[in-house]
Amino acid sequence: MTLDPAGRALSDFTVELDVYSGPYEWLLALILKEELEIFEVPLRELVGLYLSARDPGAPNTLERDTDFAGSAAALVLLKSRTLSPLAGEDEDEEGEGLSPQQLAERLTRYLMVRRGAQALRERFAANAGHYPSSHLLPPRPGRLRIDFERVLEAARRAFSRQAEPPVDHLGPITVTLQELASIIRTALVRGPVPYEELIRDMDRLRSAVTFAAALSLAHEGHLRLRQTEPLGPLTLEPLR
Amino acid sequence: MSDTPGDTPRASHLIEAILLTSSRPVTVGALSSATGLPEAEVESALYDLARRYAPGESGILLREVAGGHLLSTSPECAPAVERFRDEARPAPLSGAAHEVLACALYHGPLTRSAISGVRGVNSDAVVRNLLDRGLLAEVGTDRDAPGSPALLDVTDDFLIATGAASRGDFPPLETLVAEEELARVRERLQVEAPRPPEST
Amino acid sequence: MSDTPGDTPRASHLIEAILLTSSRPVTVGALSSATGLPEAEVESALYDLARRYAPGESGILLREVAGGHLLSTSPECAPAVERFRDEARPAPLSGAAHEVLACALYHGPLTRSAISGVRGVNSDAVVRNLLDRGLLAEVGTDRDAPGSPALLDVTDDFLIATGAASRGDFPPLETLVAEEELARVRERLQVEAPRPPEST
Repeated sequence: MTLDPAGRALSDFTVELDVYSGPYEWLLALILKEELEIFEVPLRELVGLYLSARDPGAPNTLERDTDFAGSAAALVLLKSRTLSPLAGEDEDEEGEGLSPQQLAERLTRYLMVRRGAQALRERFAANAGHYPSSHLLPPRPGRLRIDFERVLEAARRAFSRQAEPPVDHLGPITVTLQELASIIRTALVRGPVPYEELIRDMDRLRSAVTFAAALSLAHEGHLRLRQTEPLGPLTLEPLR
Repeated sequence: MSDTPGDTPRASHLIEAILLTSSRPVTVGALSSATGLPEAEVESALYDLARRYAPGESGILLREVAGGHLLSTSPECAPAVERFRDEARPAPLSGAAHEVLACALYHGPLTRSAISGVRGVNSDAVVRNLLDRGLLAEVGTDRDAPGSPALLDVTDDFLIATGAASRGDFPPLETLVAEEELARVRERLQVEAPRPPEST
Repeated sequence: MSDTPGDTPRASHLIEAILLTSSRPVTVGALSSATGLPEAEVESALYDLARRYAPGESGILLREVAGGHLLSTSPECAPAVERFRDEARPAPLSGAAHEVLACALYHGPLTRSAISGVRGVNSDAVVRNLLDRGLLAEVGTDRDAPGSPALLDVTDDFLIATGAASRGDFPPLETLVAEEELARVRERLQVEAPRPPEST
């Protein structure tokens, strides 16, 4: 397992697990494509691998941690979805009957896009801080047209956003890690807590963020994530 | 600047960059505080720049006006600049720009941070672009807020561009958005009551 | 002084002045039309200006982006400009946003559901944010798909923000992943080696 300190976010992180060995991002892609059963992936081991490969001094540590926590949270989200599929949710039908060739094609496509995204990240960063001239001449009166209806539409959107909690997708996060970290800490006062119990009454988004919060607390040394067997439940144990 | 000397931009470069992004004259004091350079160094850099942007040397002139320094187009280039102005197609406005304008239209005058607060994202860059384009303007300052930030409002150019005769041409916010949502917006703005769009 | 007094201004001066008044890239065609100069002369003047506004020479850079030419501040001067404006640099995009943009850049124009298909997760919220920031735009509709969904593509603002002269400025997708890596994917999935590429 290697981590290039100056390297791309997570693309150099490789994992060695019983069910899979290879780059982490492929593992992610395989699970997203439902080719690898999420229950077979020992999360504790995965987190352990990540933490032991982690170089806190690397320039992009925060980015890497965020990516890892984000993708790990997405895994938990998938797990909860597998446990309780929502009625009416149209699961990808073609996903069932994919041939290995089709799957390889899809994975290849996704991997390329992922690499393309990393290249874009670098380009955006390299081109940040170019500010244009402010010496603009106003267009001749009448040249600029602003659509009246679009202004009204923008008003509707801007002033309605507060009442629109997006929980049906992995969009903007409306709960904070801190908030859920404090819930975990409170729960741990009484001793070890099964992860499933912790998230029992939570929606998908909150349970995913709870996992990210648990990772963060584990990394800070406040708790330990224990999974005794590959298919077994995940337990959070207090350390301090 | 904590860079090695080779990496530190020259004083004249820093000032040149600042002057490109200001459509108003900038004082030596403001240049000094933005660059962290002593005023004497700023003065000397301005002297160098005045030669770089002198008549006959460049289509851009560095002028000293109203107690500050300003880049402007050279008068001899005015006909070409005017033709460009006539021919250029104004850049379309983004979704974010429409939202910022809607904020100012219905809740203006308001500060940059109030706009960002309502939209839930930092909107400084969008505001800057709209100020440059003359669709928003600074109309005063909020003396009650720390640092007395500028208050922004839509301009007559904005009204003309939308084809509206006045703010009153826009329907009241209540007809666009549910009351409970407006209450949340007001909470963020810490305003007691909505201002009718007519009152400019 | 390189001009005889009273004479017509030099081509590079005219172009410099025009570029000062634009916050968007200006095409050679537009410069030619505004200055009344043939395009070849405009190109040659731009070549001179590129040296005048080169990194290390000036705090202002002449960049060739999104099919045109644009003056902008040098990134090394950005901290001073940001202090002067008292504005924070816009927050960088998320990993998901970069993936969506890569989908549009390399596979666009394409629909929202095609983007979600490539990424394996719903991407609508990310798309909305990118539309708002002007980096993606709806450029048409897919008439063959049910409901004629909108087709999305990257914008000129995207090219400006990535410093690209055109879409062709990005490395081809095939070069981003090494063939041996792809071979390993197939191996893991127990797929036979691909047949020699068929004529497409």
